[in-house]
Amino acid sequence: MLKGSAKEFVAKYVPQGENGLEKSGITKDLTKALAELGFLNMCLPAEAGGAALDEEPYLAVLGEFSKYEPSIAMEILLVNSVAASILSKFEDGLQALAKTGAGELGFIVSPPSPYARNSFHSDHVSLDAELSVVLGNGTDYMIVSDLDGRTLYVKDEIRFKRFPRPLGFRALQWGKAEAKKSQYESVGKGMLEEAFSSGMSRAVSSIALGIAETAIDKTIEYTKVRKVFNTPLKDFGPVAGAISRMKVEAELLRSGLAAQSVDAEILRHKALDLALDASRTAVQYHGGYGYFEAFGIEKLYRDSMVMKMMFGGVDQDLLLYRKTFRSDSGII
Amino acid sequence: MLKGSAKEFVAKYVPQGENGLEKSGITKDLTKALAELGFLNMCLPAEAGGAALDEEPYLAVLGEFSKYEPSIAMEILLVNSVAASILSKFEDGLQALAKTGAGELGFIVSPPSPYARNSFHSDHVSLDAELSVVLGNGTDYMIVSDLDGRTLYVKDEIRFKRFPRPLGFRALQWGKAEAKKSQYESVGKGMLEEAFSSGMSRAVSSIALGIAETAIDKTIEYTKVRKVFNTPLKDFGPVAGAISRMKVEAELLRSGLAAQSVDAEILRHKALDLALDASRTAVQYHGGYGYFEAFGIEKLYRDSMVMKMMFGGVDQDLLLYRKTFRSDSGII
Amino acid sequence: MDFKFSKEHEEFREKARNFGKKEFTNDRKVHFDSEEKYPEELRKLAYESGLVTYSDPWKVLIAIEELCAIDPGLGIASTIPYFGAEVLLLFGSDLLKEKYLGRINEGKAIMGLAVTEPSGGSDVAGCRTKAERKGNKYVVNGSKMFISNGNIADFLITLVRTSDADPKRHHGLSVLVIDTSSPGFKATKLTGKLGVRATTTSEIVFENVEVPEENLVGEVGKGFYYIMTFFNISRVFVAAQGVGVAQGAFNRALEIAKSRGEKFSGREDVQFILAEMATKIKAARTLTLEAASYLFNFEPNPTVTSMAKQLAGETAVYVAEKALELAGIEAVNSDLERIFRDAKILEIWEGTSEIEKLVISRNLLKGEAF
Amino acid sequence: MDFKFSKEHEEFREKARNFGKKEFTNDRKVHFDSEEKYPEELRKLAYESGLVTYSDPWKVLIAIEELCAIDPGLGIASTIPYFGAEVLLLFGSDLLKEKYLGRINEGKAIMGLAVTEPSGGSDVAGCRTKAERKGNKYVVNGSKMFISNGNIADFLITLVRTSDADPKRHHGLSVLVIDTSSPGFKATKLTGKLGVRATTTSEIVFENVEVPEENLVGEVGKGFYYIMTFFNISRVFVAAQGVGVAQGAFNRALEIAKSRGEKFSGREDVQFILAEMATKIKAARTLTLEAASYLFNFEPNPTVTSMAKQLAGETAVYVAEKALELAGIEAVNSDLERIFRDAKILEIWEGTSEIEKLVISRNLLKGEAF
Repeated sequence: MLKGSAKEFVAKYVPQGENGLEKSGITKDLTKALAELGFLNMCLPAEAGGAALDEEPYLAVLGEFSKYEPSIAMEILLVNSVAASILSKFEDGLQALAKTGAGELGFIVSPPSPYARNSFHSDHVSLDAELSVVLGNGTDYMIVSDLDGRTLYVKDEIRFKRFPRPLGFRALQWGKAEAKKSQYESVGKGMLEEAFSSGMSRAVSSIALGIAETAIDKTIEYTKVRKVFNTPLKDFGPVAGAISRMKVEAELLRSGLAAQSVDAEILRHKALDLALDASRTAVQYHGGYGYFEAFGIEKLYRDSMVMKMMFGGVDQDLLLYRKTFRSDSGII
Repeated sequence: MLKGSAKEFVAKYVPQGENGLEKSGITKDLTKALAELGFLNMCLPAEAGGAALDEEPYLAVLGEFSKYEPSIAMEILLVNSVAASILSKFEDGLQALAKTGAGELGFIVSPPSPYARNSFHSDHVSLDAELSVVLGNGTDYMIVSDLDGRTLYVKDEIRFKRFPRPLGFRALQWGKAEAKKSQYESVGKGMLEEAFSSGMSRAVSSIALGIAETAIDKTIEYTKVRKVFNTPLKDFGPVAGAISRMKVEAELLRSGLAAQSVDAEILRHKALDLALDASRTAVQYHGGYGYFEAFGIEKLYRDSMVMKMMFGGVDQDLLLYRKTFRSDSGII
Repeated sequence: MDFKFSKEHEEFREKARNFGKKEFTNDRKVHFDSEEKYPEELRKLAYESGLVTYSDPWKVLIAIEELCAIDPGLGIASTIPYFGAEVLLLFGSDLLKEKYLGRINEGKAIMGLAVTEPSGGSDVAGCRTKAERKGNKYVVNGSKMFISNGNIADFLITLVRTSDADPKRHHGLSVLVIDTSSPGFKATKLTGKLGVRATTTSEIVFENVEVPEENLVGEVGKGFYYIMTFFNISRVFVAAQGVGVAQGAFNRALEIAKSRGEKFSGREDVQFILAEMATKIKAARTLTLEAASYLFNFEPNPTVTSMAKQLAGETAVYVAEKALELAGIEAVNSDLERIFRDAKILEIWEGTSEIEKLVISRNLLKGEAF
Repeated sequence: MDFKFSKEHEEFREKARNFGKKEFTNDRKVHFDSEEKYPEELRKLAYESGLVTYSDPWKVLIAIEELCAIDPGLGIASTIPYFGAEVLLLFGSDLLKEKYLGRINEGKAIMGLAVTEPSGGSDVAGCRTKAERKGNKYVVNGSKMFISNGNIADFLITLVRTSDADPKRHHGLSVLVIDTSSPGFKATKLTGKLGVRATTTSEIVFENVEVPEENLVGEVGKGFYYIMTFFNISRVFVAAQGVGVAQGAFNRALEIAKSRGEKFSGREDVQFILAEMATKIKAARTLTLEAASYLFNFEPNPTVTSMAKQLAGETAVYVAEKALELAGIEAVNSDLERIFRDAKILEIWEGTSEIEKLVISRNLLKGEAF
């Protein structure tokens, strides 16, 4: 069970000041602390030592962390939604999953994309692979989808070259990775794609919405006090209008997330768009200040863009189209 | 109580074919029939012979009628939300309201606007007035807001000059009106403004959403069968995408309308925007056919634009801003 | 780089504007819109005033823009009698030019272009109207849809299928000039349009219509190319329609804002809407002029042309909607509501916005500059 | 009407592009961005290559556009050393021109413009930095914020308040040229910018900085007018930055689409995104060139200039976002992600988009043509 709130955790473990965690990154200790408080095994199955919680508290935790530090929300997501959905499928994986939930193992995942510049050579025993983009919280093992769509669990011999300044979620580990004669297991086809598209739509929505709400709330507070032409920014109609419309959208999405009746795919698309709009607008209305890390605003814009790139691209769109027309569409 | 559904009513009373009701208009008989089935007094107070129903069935009726014939939904709205909220405030009005709910009296209302080119001259006894735009279902009496914001109930001597082809809701009576030495009562300040802005936000949302859903559904059906370049329109990504995104929005708004937690003002703004977007897109994807009355599509675009003009203008925006910032904003 | 019109053209613009202000009276605007009738007398007046002359395409463009700003329906109706003329000018034989364009240039005839079919929409290559060669004639059977001027034109530049043999659909198409007085020709006026109701639109049926072989435009089998070439010309003029419509809506919105005084026009949200309208219009206009400049110097740039057409159409619709939003319900029976109804056609005819985007992107992917 | 560059300018464009391709190596792009450092060597190289020359403003504009398309940070950094020069050119005494512009023209000095204040943002007239006349000197106290080149410039064109008397806030302002070597001048480099990290941005404090009276630009009390005049010039060049950034993002998106083959680039949704990007860029570019054409012919049109600046900034941001969306997560560590971070500043500096819209609408309400 959870032994604390996101707010408390962040206050205790996350360095304060200019985009604190972006500089230090998510350390082993921080991951350990997250695990001890129960955030890393919330949704893991009992066989892997998990709490097997419902979706509701999970979404709440993701949403709350994303308000303070989206990178931690993303780490929680990777463990509880990605690792859990893949590794829980077979016995050998359960052990690694349990250790991941306990903060003892870290892993990287290669976000599935038909256009990734990845290469694979494997036989029944071992795997050689090069992955152009991976992210995660450690390099003890790796989850990746090969060119045939098989989801692979790569157990050892992983080399990782870290990107010094990726666009967003900088507290996580981003980089290129290589497997060299690595032991691996093939877990199933299309599982990773499924996890990254519809599988974690509501969880992704919760993170995106958290970022959006933070951007909106900070902008509301700032425009109340910041004056131009001797007038608070909020008293300029277009400023008030743009913020109001976004707040409206956030409230609707919040209500939609609570209602089980609204389609998850739908929520994800709209939440991703809103996060990008709200964070871009936040930078704009914070003016020069918004452009500097110290204000903690520009980071929201970068993180939102990464969310959109990872979960809201043109390929994910096709799934949405299919739902609308109850058949394939959008493809000739 | 209601003695039938919108669908049944439309099938029985509304002329079929090219925008049926637009040509014939809402006749006395049709109003009478609406009243007999209980649609015109749903929300009237019992003192005026009304059914005093809850909001839920009222919204459902408005939504359903707006799918078949928005002008009827608007008539129901004018009686149950406008006339009811004004006339029920005083004894003399209750009688007229009862007759309106029974389909025996028709009235016109002048949508309140600070920029209306209206003129008023009154003493305690009688009123001379010129109104540049009024709409309604008869000219037995008139409800109007004067330049001081007083809501006036004008009882007789009303001259009405009908616009032959107003932009939308053509089955209703639109025109200019004059009062000449008319008897009147002043009912209260700002009541009509209140009715047209937040007072009937959810009801307006329901109509707008009904129009939007009709536009979306008709477009989905059309793009499934219409082929260009030997391919159904729905298989073109941008077509599928635009429709899917609007359907998404409609579902969210539908869920928001059901949830009491979502602010009504918010819903109205978004529903009005969606109706306009969806109906414009519907015309576009129906191509040349959408441009002709016979297809029943262009009408949705006109009606949506009128909804936006009447309920979603820049002045109504200010109310939304105020909610966001919990104080006046958007005004210097 | 020179972004200014010559003095001659500026004077012509003034002339066109004055013509529109004088002749497009409120009565005429309302009458031809509500009656859905073609304003034949305005066509003649515009011709006699020298407003529509193919001696200088810049003048045509200017006239279209100015007249559409005053009333889109009447503006288009007055400038559309020559619709399709460029096909003859570029590809027609001397005989055809003399036989048909002469009467057009004298203002004595109306012409039109018959390409779209009921099943076809934007899909020009899907043309099913058949022309079979029989002796020294073509025998035409089939139907066309949404044909401007269809029921008032003296002749129509018509796309027909002359061969089914080629597996590539856009091969096997040819262009014929068809007299509307030919036996077997039937035009049915379509009524109930959302807007531009002063223009006329028809469904056309060809039933064994005989067309003399000399009415073939250019070569057999090149029809698709001729029509596409024409669209790359006409789209510049349609873009000018869009710019004019948008400007007309803007002018009225600006007037309304001013007339409501500082309390309204001083609001920043109102000002932003005005600024956004004007910026879009300016961008669409400048782009349209650039496309025109290439075209009129015989170096057409289809990518820029499609960009101009798409942007101008979008702008017309956007500005018309925003103008009504600013105006509020007071405009429910006004010039602005008519302009709003007129605007939408600009995203549909002469290539829908979707078709323009495909043209643009396919050129981009081919590496063409823009 | 002529929308084509001269041969000389086309050749110059080629030269600028080649310079950027050669000198803006990947290492340099990454280094100056990640280290947040000013590329002094590139400034010199650009100067020595004749890329930045005020003898022909068209060339400056072309250089900005081309270099920003290759790397916005390096592109702006290489072309910004002259920032503010027009104030001296237009309003400075011969003495000031000689004393300061000479060194600039020889590539030996860097200058900047100090207008924005910590509390002021877009509100130029809210200037609080005070200059008190004492004998034949001004004594300056106050602070400036977000000043480009602030910590590397040899001197700054500085807006100061010389009088509090007038109730109209924009009166009582003047412009001084202030040497950064003056005692009491302190510039603190601000770090941690989202983008354009190869440019440098500072907070500046003036503590009893003494400025000789001859360093007054033009007349006392006309500072607001001078700065506004300057913005109407500089915004054209900032618009060119936006066009360049957008084009750079588009070029990369197009390459990515092509490299993924027909399965990706053949998708209509992908094609629409490309078409929409390109159309926006084309419109912004043409509008920018129009604004430039008026300006360079000494007939500036502030309305069109503000439209160009606003549209170009919006386009840069839009295209950068859409390019990343097309590219997907593969671009998390790439040229495109850097361009995305760089783009946002174009909606903020030299007048936010909001300020541009107000300028536009106020001109429109005054009845100015566009």
